[in-house]
Amino acid sequence: MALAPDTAIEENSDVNPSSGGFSVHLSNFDGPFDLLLQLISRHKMDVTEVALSLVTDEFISFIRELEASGAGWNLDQATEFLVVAATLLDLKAARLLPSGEVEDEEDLALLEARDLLFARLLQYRAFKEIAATFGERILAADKSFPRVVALDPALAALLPEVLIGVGPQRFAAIAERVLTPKVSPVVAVEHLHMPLVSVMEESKRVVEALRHSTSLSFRNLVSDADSTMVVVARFLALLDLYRQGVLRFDQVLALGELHIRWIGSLEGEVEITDEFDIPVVLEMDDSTESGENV
Amino acid sequence: MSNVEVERSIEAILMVVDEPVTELVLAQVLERPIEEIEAALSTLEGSYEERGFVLRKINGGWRFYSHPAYSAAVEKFVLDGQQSRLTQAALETLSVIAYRQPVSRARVSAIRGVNVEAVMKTLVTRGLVEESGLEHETGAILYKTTSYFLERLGLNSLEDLPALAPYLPDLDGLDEILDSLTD
Amino acid sequence: MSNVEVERSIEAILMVVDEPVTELVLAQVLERPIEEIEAALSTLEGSYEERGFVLRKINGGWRFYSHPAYSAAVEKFVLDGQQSRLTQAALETLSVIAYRQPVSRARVSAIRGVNVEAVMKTLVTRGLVEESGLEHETGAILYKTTSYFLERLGLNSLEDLPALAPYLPDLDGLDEILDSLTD
Repeated sequence: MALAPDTAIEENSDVNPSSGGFSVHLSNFDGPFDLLLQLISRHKMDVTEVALSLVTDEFISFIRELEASGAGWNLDQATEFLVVAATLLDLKAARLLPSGEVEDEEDLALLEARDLLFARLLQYRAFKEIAATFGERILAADKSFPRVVALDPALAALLPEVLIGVGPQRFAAIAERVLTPKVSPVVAVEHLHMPLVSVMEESKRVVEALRHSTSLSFRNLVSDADSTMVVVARFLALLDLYRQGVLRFDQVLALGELHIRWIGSLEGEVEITDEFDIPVVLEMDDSTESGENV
Repeated sequence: MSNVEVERSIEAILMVVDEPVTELVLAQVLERPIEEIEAALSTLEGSYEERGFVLRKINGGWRFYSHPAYSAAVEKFVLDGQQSRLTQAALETLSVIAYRQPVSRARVSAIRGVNVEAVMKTLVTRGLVEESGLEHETGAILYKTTSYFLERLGLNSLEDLPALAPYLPDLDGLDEILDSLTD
Repeated sequence: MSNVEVERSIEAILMVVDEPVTELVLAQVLERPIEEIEAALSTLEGSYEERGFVLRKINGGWRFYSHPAYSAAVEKFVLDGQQSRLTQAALETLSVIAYRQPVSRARVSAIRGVNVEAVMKTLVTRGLVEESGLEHETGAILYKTTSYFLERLGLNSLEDLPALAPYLPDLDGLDEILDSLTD
């Protein structure tokens, strides 16, 4: 079970970085660990001996509330919470079942999932406590002001001529570097949200549909397709099946309705190639302007 | 030069500096062994207990600071109060970086359970955190705290960070498990 | 506020304030009668007799100075300790001032992401940077480079500073970003 949230997903562009405001602040918590920790401490329970079912129910209901509040959340926020919720539910389910053999592999897996979740929670709690110390320390340090005085003119007169140590060009290069805003590099992952369509998967659906109806129009065959990619994938699947001689095409008029008739066996495996599903690596085009990265 | 003279000389020097002074520099200038300088600084530090100022070693160097108890009076003079508060999220992220440095953003995210990109940017912009090379295997950018971080926390070095909670599970072991999950 | 508290507050203020401070200003800040301030200053002045520093009223204002008896150590420190070559931090700060002048210290801090107070003092002391009026809205002191700076860089005028690369983001836009971060 993958417990770690997908950390590669980027924030929404409308999030103001100064607010640190990526997190869910609707109920004064900051991420799933924070919520879980709050729920546990509300019941005054030790992290290591938590009555899971109660906390799980509250955790789930919090997620429901967030959802219902209409504030909405984006994919990675939701994922982070759902991963923890799923783990909790799993653990609760395991508790509800009569516990027989402990040596069951699934039991062991659940045990590990729980240990891992609590280990992470303990770690989070430790850093949360340290963060409070940091806040106090910064506050204390801010109350003490350093003595920073300019050198007395009489003493300054003793100093040798100052050496800047670089020429004008190097000086300009330093200015450029310093004046460039410190923006951490980002990896765009928007394209990952487009679901990949597998020709092999679509082939299976096409075969199933044709075996069921014997004859279908292409229009019918793609009527449930939710994207152009699926239409293309099914068309490619048809071409492949045609090559194997398991179907016939009928088209009375050019550009008219295309009918497909199944002539292969009604049972058994149909060989489906994966030649369309092999990833194609394209050379990256570096000539595009990187643009102003503010 | 007597002990008292060393102490007076140090006081005289610290009165004109614009940056913290290390024991080594004082030892060189006064031509005394460093142990003697350390002892003198320690004596001086204690001798200001009933004063409106203190002598502190922060980030490796010594200098005079106003006593925290009288900050209200000083603040009226120091108008440059641009120290805006860090958010809770920023503090938590900063604490993870401080104890795990050098550390990648993904690792910090995994520990905090949320995406920390925006917070990291704030910390970098504020000068509290800086880049520190790349992680060998993944090529991810690593981050560490700055000397300005030590100054803001009033710490002399990273070794002076308070100990993490003693009941914390072995972190290195946990990291390995987490890595195997996130890979 | 007791007499002792008044004395401690004055010490705290004088320890961090660069310019001599008048009794009147101290009286206003601490909200005490001027006679009380004068008495406190007099007590303090006497209390440093065995120290390496002194409290003196010069030109109407009070300020801490190194004790004249230890001037040899102070002079040696200034000559030994201070390098004639600028540090990286000083160079970076100088470059911001050169290209953004006139500019306030707060703005330079925001751009560099660290407190630049000490470095600014050094640059002023070294004669590379000087004050240049006040910012209209905030009243903050503005700084610009001096003719000595041009001389040391081997330039005839500010116009001879090399142009910054064209892909550098528009500076006004940058200011807005920085403002949003420091607000």
